[in-house]
Amino acid sequence: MLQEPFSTGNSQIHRLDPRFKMVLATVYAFVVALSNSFPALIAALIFSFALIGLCRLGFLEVAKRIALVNGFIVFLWVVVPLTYDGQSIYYLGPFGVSREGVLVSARITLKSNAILLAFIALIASSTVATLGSALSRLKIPAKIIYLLLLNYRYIFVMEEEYRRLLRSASIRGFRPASNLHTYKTYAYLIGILFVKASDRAERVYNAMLCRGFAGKFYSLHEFSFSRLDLIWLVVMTIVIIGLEILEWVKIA
Amino acid sequence: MGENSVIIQLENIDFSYAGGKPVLDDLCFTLEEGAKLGIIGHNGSGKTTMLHIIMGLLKPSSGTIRAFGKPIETKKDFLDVRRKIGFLFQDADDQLFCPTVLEDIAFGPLNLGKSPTEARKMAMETLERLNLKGFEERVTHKLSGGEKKLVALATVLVMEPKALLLDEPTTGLDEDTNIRIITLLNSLDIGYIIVSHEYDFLARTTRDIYSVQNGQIVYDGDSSALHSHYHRHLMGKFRHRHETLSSQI
Amino acid sequence: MGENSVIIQLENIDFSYAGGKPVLDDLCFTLEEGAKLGIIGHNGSGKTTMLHIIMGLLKPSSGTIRAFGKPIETKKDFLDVRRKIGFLFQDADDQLFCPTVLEDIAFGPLNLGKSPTEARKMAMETLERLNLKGFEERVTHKLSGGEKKLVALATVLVMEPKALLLDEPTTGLDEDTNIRIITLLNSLDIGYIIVSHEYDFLARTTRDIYSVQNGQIVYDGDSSALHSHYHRHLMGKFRHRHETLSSQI
Amino acid sequence: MHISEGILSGPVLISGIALAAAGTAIGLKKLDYDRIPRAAILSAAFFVASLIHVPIGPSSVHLILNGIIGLILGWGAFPVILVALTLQAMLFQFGGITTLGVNTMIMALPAVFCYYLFGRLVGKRPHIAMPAAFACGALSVFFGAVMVGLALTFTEENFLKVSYLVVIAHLPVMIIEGIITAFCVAFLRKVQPDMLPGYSKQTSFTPSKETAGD
Ligand SMILES: Nc1ncnc2c1ncn2[C@@H]1O[C@H](COP(=O)(O)OP(=O)(O)OP(=O)(O)O)[C@@H](O)[C@H]1O
Ligand SMILES: Nc1ncnc2c1ncn2[C@@H]1O[C@H](COP(=O)(O)OP(=O)(O)OP(=O)(O)O)[C@@H](O)[C@H]1O
Ligand SMILES: [Mg+2]
Ligand SMILES: [Mg+2]
Repeated sequence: MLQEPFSTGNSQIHRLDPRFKMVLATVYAFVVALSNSFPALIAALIFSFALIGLCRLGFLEVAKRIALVNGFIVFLWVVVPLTYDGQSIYYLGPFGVSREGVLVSARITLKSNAILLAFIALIASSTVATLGSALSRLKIPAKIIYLLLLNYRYIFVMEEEYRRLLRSASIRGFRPASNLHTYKTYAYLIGILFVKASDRAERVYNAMLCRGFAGKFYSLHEFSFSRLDLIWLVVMTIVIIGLEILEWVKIA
Repeated sequence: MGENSVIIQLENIDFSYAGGKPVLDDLCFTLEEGAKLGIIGHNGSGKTTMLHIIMGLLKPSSGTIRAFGKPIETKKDFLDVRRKIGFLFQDADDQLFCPTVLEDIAFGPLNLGKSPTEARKMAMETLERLNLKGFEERVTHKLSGGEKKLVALATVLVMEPKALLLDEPTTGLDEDTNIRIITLLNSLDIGYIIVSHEYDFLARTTRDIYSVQNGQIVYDGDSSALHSHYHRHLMGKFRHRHETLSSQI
Repeated sequence: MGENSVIIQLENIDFSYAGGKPVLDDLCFTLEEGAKLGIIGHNGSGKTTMLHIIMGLLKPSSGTIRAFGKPIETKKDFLDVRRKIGFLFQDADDQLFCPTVLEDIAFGPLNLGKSPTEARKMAMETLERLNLKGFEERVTHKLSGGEKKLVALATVLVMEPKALLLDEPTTGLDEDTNIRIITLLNSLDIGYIIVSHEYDFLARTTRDIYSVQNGQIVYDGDSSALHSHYHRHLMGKFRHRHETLSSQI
Repeated sequence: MHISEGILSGPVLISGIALAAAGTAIGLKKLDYDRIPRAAILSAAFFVASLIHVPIGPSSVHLILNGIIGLILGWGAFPVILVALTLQAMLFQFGGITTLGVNTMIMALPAVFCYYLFGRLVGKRPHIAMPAAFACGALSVFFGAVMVGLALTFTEENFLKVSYLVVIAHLPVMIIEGIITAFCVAFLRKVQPDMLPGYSKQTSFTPSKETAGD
């Protein structure tokens, strides 16, 4: 079952205005993504860890997410140092391990994890429902927001439906293997899922009509910008300026 | 409004789904203000279809629909009907499409042009009325089946409808939720039509029972004469006549 | 196999859903070969849960399951049980996912390693047996509720199970389909367990009736003494005692 | 099929955002308000289906399905994929914020492209439709992998070899996606042909009475 394990909590960060958190996370992610100097990246990673610490999230759950996302990073470490042009610092048989390749991989690892941790702290600490209504206050088109919220709502229904179908297959002796029968079965399961989704969409739309829906979405939510938000605005501004200084010091 | 003023009147309605045989055939039906009616009928007899036609979700191939005294023809007329008549769907999952309970209940009032503050207030009042206080921030998809049904009912009642249409409101619900719904329906001062397969439920919530047969709706009797329960008796020990509603049983 | 050989035996089964209170509590139950049992019980009493435990879809927190004489523990054991015991879901829509009826019925035999020709032959035979000839190229998704139920039954019977578990096989079905299912079940020579809320249906298809109460299963009596129907009577006109099974009704 | 945060360069990220925004704008324009629930609920089905792992040899891959979503939604694939990726980021932290544009392009552009290439063909007779559906599923993954490669190479020329590896690694997935898309199209042709493009013009393949009327 899908869960949002980080969204429950009552830390400072959990209490920030979700609109503000979203803007912060985005700006911070871009700043880190566009930085290249090691001092800046290391500082960013430390700051991201601090954010996670402030959120007081379950260590295991965070570790699991980090491990999952670092799969591609491992692939890069295997491939990039061997294929990157540059000065070889070590030889693995005929292949040279390039210094530049190692540096690029290291940079990517730092950036990737710093952004991921900040994302967990700032975004995953709110539910999708909250984020959706916050987005609507950030001038994101209403159609996108309703796509997001309705999608989110029916993921759970669809997942339940899929699990029941899969159960029916397994009761009739279905065991997945690498063969055509398996692929065909999955294709049918996906097909019926789409057909059921389409049928349900019609019913949901009818339900919306019955409640006076006339082609316009309204939002109920009101958010308020508190003093805590203000403090964090100052903190984050200082951090971002700090990161930029570290980034430019290298060039100077 | 006058005594016994007519809320909905279907006159000579014909309907068939594309490529299918007729589902409704010259159906006539009247719902008066405050009337509490039950409708039973076999699977596929056209009960849901009839409710959808009243709400303007399906278009009859012939016949007229009158609501509150005037014929309903244009899209605008139906928008108007939908604001005054609440419709409870068979599957509550289809009806609850917002992330949280409060947003779901406020969706209707917002569409009626209420301000967010007003809509929120109306939603809270409705929750209180249905004994659902404390539910406002609950996530809809995490509610139990019975809770979903009650919240769906709240999304309908918040619009202050003049009448309700309920399509199988109790299938799959347990006894407790059943009793809550019965109590609630009995406390309403508006009329309603309930489609259900459960005689027992109809007997406890409605006064007159109709059935849909061969595309038409026919009066079946006063619900007070009906009751049902499982009972056992050895043949011949207790004398009672088994007067059933249809000849098949 | 010997006379009265045991097909399924549940011993001291405990079960609760994550974070919920116990659903099954020290439940013991035996299904013998050829036995035809009915199970009744309130909504949420744990009937579906019990069937899912037998099929290995849920894992009890303690207790042992024995099938065909030996304890069932590993995944492989359950795969074996699933081949020998047919399970009909409460909702036929959950059970059917192939485009056409024929493919849906042939799905099980194909999983058992039959060749496509053989599987098709078995499917055709099963269709014939259930009086569903001519359905093979129908689109499953577009069948009526009753037809879907019969096809779901066909997908189970084609696997030639040694026993059947049927979870509310008749809810939402009309009288005609009901009678078809009753006739069919009576013609089977394998044993089965039927979970149903309908006494009448159980009385016509099973011999012994059990009920699930407080997480346990108890013998309720011989089904021949039971019958149920909707009936009407004016109070006091016909004398009959209303002996109900539980005090709540 | 997505690129994590921290890998791509500024110009690539920005181009991705600009192009994805343009595609999404076109998609939204073609999606009237009364089609939003349909797109959203199909998108939920797409989200759930793309979590399915299918076995391949000793390992397993999860499905991408952008080919089939392109066939069903056309340009609507852009907003639907954008939203699905946003949700994946929010729920599992796959992908991310800065890469949202690029990742949307990686999946949605091939989807729309394949919709134009094969949309008409999947409604034709089986011996045309089935190979077309296979090609649609396989090529939408192939083009996606090529887009990943392009994004990497534009970031850093030295990533060229990595890009080749990415494309090669996707070859088995392509075949599986092709097979699954073909069967899925076969399913929809029988069960709900009006979900596929070009259906209204081409009804010859459904002789059954249920669908002949409309
Ligand atoms: N969307 C549809 N397209 C084609 N036929 C339909 C559609 N919906 C319903 N039908 C058919 O129309 C008839 C009436 O259906 P309807 O849903 O109104 O029955 P109902 O009385 O509500 O049944 P139930 O008690 O099972 O809910 C049935 O024969 C059904 O198969
Ligand atoms: N997936 C689940 N997660 C948590 N609790 C569940 C789940 N499924 C069922 N339950 C709970 O377990 C109890 C037993 O449910 P079960 O479905 O076995 O009852 P049942 O006897 O089959 O009822 P019904 O007659 O309504 O089908 C109920 O209280 C139900 O709310
Ligand atoms: Mg109905
Ligand atoms: Mg049950």
